[in-house]
Amino acid sequence: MAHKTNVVAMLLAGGQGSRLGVLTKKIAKPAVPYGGNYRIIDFPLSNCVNSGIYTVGVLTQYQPLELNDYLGNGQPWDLDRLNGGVHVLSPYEAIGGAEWYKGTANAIYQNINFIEKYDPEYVVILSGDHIYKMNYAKMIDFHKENNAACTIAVLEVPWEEASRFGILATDENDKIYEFAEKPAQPKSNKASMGVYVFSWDKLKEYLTLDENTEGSANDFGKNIIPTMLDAGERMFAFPFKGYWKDVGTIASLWEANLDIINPNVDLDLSDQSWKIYSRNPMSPPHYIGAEAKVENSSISEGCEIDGDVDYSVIFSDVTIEEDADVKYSVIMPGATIKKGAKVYYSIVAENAVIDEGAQIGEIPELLDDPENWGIAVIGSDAKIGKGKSVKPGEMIASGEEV
Amino acid sequence: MAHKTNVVAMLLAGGQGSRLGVLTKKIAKPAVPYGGNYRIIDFPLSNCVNSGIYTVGVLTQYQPLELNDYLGNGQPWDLDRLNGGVHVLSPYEAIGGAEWYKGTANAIYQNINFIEKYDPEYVVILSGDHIYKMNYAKMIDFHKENNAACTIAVLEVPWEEASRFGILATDENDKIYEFAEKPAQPKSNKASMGVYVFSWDKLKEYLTLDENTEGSANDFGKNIIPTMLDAGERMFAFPFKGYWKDVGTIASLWEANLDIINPNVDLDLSDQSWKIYSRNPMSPPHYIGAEAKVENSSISEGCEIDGDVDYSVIFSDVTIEEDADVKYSVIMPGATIKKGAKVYYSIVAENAVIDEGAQIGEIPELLDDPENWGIAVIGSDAKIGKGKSVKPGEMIASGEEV
Amino acid sequence: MNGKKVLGMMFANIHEEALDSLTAMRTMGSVPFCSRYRLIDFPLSNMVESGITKIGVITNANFQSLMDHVGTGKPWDLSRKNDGLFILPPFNIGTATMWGNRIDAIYGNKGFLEQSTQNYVVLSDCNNVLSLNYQDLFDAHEASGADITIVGVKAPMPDKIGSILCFDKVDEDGRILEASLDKKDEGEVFRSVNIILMKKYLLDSLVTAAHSKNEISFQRYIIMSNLNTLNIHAYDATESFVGTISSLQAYYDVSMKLLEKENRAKLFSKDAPIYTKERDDMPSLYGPDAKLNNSLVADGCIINGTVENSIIFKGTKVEEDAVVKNSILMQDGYVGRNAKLNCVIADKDVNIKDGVELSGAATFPVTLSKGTRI
Amino acid sequence: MNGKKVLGMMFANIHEEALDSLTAMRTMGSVPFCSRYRLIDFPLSNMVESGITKIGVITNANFQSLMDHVGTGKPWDLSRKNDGLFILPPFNIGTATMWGNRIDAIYGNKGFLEQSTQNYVVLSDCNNVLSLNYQDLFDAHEASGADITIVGVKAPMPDKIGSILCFDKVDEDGRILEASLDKKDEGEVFRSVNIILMKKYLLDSLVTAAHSKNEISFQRYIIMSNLNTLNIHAYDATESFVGTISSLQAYYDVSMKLLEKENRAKLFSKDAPIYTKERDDMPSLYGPDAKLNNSLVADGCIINGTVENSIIFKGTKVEEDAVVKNSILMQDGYVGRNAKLNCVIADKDVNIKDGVELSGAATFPVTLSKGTRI
Repeated sequence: MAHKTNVVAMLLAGGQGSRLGVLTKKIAKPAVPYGGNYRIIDFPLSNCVNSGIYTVGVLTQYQPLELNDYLGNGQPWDLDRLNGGVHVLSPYEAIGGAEWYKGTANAIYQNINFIEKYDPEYVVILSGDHIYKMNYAKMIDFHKENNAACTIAVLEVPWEEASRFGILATDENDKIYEFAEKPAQPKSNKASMGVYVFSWDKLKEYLTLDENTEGSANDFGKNIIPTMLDAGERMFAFPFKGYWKDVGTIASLWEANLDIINPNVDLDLSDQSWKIYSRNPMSPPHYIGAEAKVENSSISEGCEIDGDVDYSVIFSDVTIEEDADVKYSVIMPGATIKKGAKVYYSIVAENAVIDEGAQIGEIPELLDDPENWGIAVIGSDAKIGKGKSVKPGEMIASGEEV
Repeated sequence: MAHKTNVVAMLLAGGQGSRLGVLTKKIAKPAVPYGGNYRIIDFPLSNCVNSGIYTVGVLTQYQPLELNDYLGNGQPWDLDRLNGGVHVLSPYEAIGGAEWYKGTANAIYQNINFIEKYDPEYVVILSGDHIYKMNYAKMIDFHKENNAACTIAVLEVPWEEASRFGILATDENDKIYEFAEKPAQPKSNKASMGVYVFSWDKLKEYLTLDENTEGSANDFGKNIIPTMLDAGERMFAFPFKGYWKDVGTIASLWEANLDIINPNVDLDLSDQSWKIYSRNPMSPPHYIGAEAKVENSSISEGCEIDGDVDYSVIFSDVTIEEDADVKYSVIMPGATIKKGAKVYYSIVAENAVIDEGAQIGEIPELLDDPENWGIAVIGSDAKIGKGKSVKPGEMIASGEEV
Repeated sequence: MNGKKVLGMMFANIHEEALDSLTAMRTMGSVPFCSRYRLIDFPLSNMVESGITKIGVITNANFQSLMDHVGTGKPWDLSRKNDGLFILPPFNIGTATMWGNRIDAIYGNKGFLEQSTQNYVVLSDCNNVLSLNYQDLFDAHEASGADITIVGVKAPMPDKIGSILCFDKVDEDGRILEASLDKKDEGEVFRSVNIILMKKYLLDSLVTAAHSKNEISFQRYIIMSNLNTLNIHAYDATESFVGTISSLQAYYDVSMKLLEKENRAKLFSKDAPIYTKERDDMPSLYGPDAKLNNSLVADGCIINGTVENSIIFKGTKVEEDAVVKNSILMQDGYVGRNAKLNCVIADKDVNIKDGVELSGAATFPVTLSKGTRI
Repeated sequence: MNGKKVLGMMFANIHEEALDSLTAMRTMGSVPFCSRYRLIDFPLSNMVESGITKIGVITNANFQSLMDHVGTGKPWDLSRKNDGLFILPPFNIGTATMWGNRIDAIYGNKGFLEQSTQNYVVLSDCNNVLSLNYQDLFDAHEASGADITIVGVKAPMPDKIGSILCFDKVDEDGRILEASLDKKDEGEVFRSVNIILMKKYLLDSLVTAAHSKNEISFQRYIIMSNLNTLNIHAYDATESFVGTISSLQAYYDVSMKLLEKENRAKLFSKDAPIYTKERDDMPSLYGPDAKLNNSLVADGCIINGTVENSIIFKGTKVEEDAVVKNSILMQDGYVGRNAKLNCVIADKDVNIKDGVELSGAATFPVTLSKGTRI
């Protein structure tokens, strides 16, 4: 048994993700569609399974319904397990009352019983808003070899951007001696990716300590990591190379989507040895009509494309009618772009309808005032009427009719 | 699709079940062990599956961990489904804040989105603290035939006990014209079993109305049913015959357990056409030693019995050592009764240890003052020391050492 | 439908001799179809969507590809503790590696029938691509009071395949009064698609009787000879898309019909999804020089060349300046630069090298068997 | 163990001729054992508990009972999208319904080996009841630097079965220097239980070479003839409970050994549960006149009579005044009033009528085949 379940992964699906605006009004951030066939959570989940971690707790207290529905019994990720598998963990009531999750550390603290059930040696803490492929098993091996209490995955970022990240200063053995959250004068360019491996006994000790510390924000980055460092625990930085992107903002989500069709980006979704699993919509193949023009784009199953698509990511079951023009855009599952509509530099969320001749967003070069440019966002189930237009950077709420 | 999921069952796993004292201190009531191989929730869940209902929501906000763990991916009940299956539904946070379940009706109200996802015609409301075998499909057929808005399963109880129940007065067509909660002067002996079938559109209407009614207790029995009756909705009583037992108190739980070994009770657990499913402990066969004496009892797998067992229900993985004597008792999974210990008229919860020569409870005939008699209860993981005794009716808390 | 009522029995092997190399290493049921499916997916998904919970798949010795595809039954939610999916190879009759005929096969699986709790059985072949609501079929069967209901379509006779039953005279209630086998008729006939519903005990007694007399034709001895004694009804499924895969040419023609929107709309309804085993491919990527039109493409493809009037399966790669027209390329194929294909059916894993040109005709497509390298 | 490293291959049929009627309709792997198990449950559960995620089960034509038992693999959590349980009947070699021998069987499944991503293979028979931690075996294999590691036990030679490999000389590191087949020895020997671990490519090359030379004995040509050229180690599993089911008598004797507490403690450890297909039986009920001692009983029984020194399977009913001694009653048996059984092995569904008396000896148990009514 020990060998099967000695690692538990806890995925912080987080709060409302308000920087994603209308896209997370009705769904938790990890359930946001990404990359044509996926949702954000498919990446950490597939990483877990491909790394041989079959027990995953997903912590959320915000709109868990769609996430629960999406994860279901875990079968698409091969996580429909008799022991372990994937579990959405919402706060619950115990004798003495109930509490919502106060911070990332408190969310794990409240689920100590869940973790203990599997009697793990190691716990991996992940977050639900990053796109990357990573073998956690190698990171755990690194953690073991260093006899570490905590190992943090780090990515080398350009020095000029380092002050936007949590920066880890390390010695020549990758041992961390300092952690600084968004330092003005970064001592290193090793940025924390928000991926932690803890020896469970240590983590439990510091979670309990933190819970009893008055005034703590109960947060990994602000409290747990600094406290452990101060206490002299062995903490190491695990160097990661490869594609990694935070999709916490509209701009970064848009950019990360277009990355899948960018041949210069190091994100290979066709790698059979590290598949990214997702729940399949069970749609027929996509159809590209006689008058359609599709270039530099990705198209998923179930689409009917009769218009023009260029530099765009078209999710499943999207309809793009004749003479419609979609450029540099992200069209999420089930959306409809009707005849002659134009969609430029936009994100159109699930099941939205852009009626005939409407225009969403604009090509920046064509703007009088390129300063005001931004990605236009149409919320799920929204409807943009015939000939209407939505300006660059504008957001239309879910279900709204314009 | 319509045909597969046109019924959703919602199981009210309820609150703390405080009348079960130490037995529900750490687990939700439906997860309390029952009948040797089962937990209470196995009965409504198996009834659902045997009735062809494969989508079940289990509503709880109290100690869901063990319940979640027990239900797992639903496989033991054949509820590991791609669509539907069994889901534990705890309260969650939406924009505008979160709320705990206020009452039984509010718990369903808060999960309207869950139900709507399956687009059901009918919703069955069940409670998690009754032992009975019932074909809900027949009740739904009855509901359809009557073109009812709501159908309530009823059991004829002895007239003298009728005032302890919710009593339904019906006409000759089983149409309900009055509902009275614990009436002093019952007009009928048809008691509500807490099993409801609703046409979903009607239920949704009244749940929404109730939610907007100031001062409502948001309870099915107190609010929804009376309001629907007052509004003149077609409501019918579905007559049930057979074994039905509320296990909401220590005495009734003890009695219901002993019912499985009582040949005069109409509860057949060997019926292959209506199996009661449960999560199996994966234990070897039970062993009955050379000096053991086992009569009028049930024994589950994984037990090692070397002592005497009479009129008792012995759950899985229980050890009863030489010269121990167990009579009229319920010994839950993993408990140990050591050499020479005596256990009479007791419930011994999971993994409790009764050390050598200790005595739990007493045979009522041997009491000086039979008035003070009651079932003794030993909480889970409690340890009763050598030669110690626990009086009839006494309760020892979980984990306590006496 | 209450899934506890009707048992599904699928014949995965029937007529596979008609498809030449496509069935050399696989059953009829596991022939790839329409970019991402296998033929068995259609009846299997329709049955599951109609609430049928137990399905036996009768197959012969070459069932490995079928087992690989349907596996545990999970994609159809048929991996169950009770009921679910059962592969029924001829393993219990000495050295036989083939069921002799349909009557033999049912007779050989009497035990499976008996152990099932369902009262009705629906038999189905795998070589008719159609979308059928078995609940509606069941309701019609019950309403008509028929002993046996056979699904039929009004369509021309398929080529090549033998033993096609035609309903020559059907009364206004749907009862079949006269029927014939292998009618010579150029026009539209009302013919069976071999989906047959009846009570289990009736099937059992008819098959047992036929078997004891050494009869070999289900159509002739169980259906035609009982038209007077039993109430046998026809259920008209013409409004669905129906394609009978009776030859390689028919395979090609039926596939190409799905390039028409109205045919796809009939076969792939949102209410009755067609499930299949998933591979978790990425979305298909179209390069800067891709030119696609009137084509169906599954996930996992990389298209940099020209594709017209074609059906492209998962994981296919078409390089720059390659031209694929009027062709069917099954999964994981590769078409090199400047290669030109016209009217080709390429099985799995076919590799067309740079500059190779191959051209058949719409009435005679060139077929490349699995793994061919040219 | 990282399950991605080691592939399990189980021989479900080996030696089944030894068990007479118990294997008439089933494979060795599906022989019922110890009140609630089948023989395959032991190696299967041990492999799964050791983290092995892909297991192929090699079987012959009589694999239906095995398929019924292991089904989708769910009880062992082997119903997986990646890896999981694979039944490997001899379906791809023309009309063969039997694998000729172990070398043939492995050779015939080269494709399965190749498609697996694991680097190591562990081979296991099903006729040795033991509890083995395959992780410990793997660790020992790695630590010793052996090419091949064979699990052995120090125990007397089993009766009847041929081709038992004995390790006659083992050096202090565990390397086997001398070995022999079918030793004549009354005492304890160090003998193989046919659980063999090696790298996949090594197995592949050894089997391919042996097959090309038409060799038929795995023991002789793959193990014994390579003792000098390969580093072949013995792994001693004597501390586990080990029972080799080499004959009906051995089946009886090994079963009876489990009435001893220390043997059960070795075979059924809390850390390594033995999984099996569950039937969801009720707990067993003991009536007012039940008299049980020194017996093992599974769920679902109703015992109203006397049972001594016996092993009772699920769903067995023993009526008032019946006496069952020194016997093994498999699932769903019935023993009527006043019936007396002594030293009997009754297969599934055996019905002993009121008053019938049957008595064998501990050295010659009477065997009743499945469904017998007396």
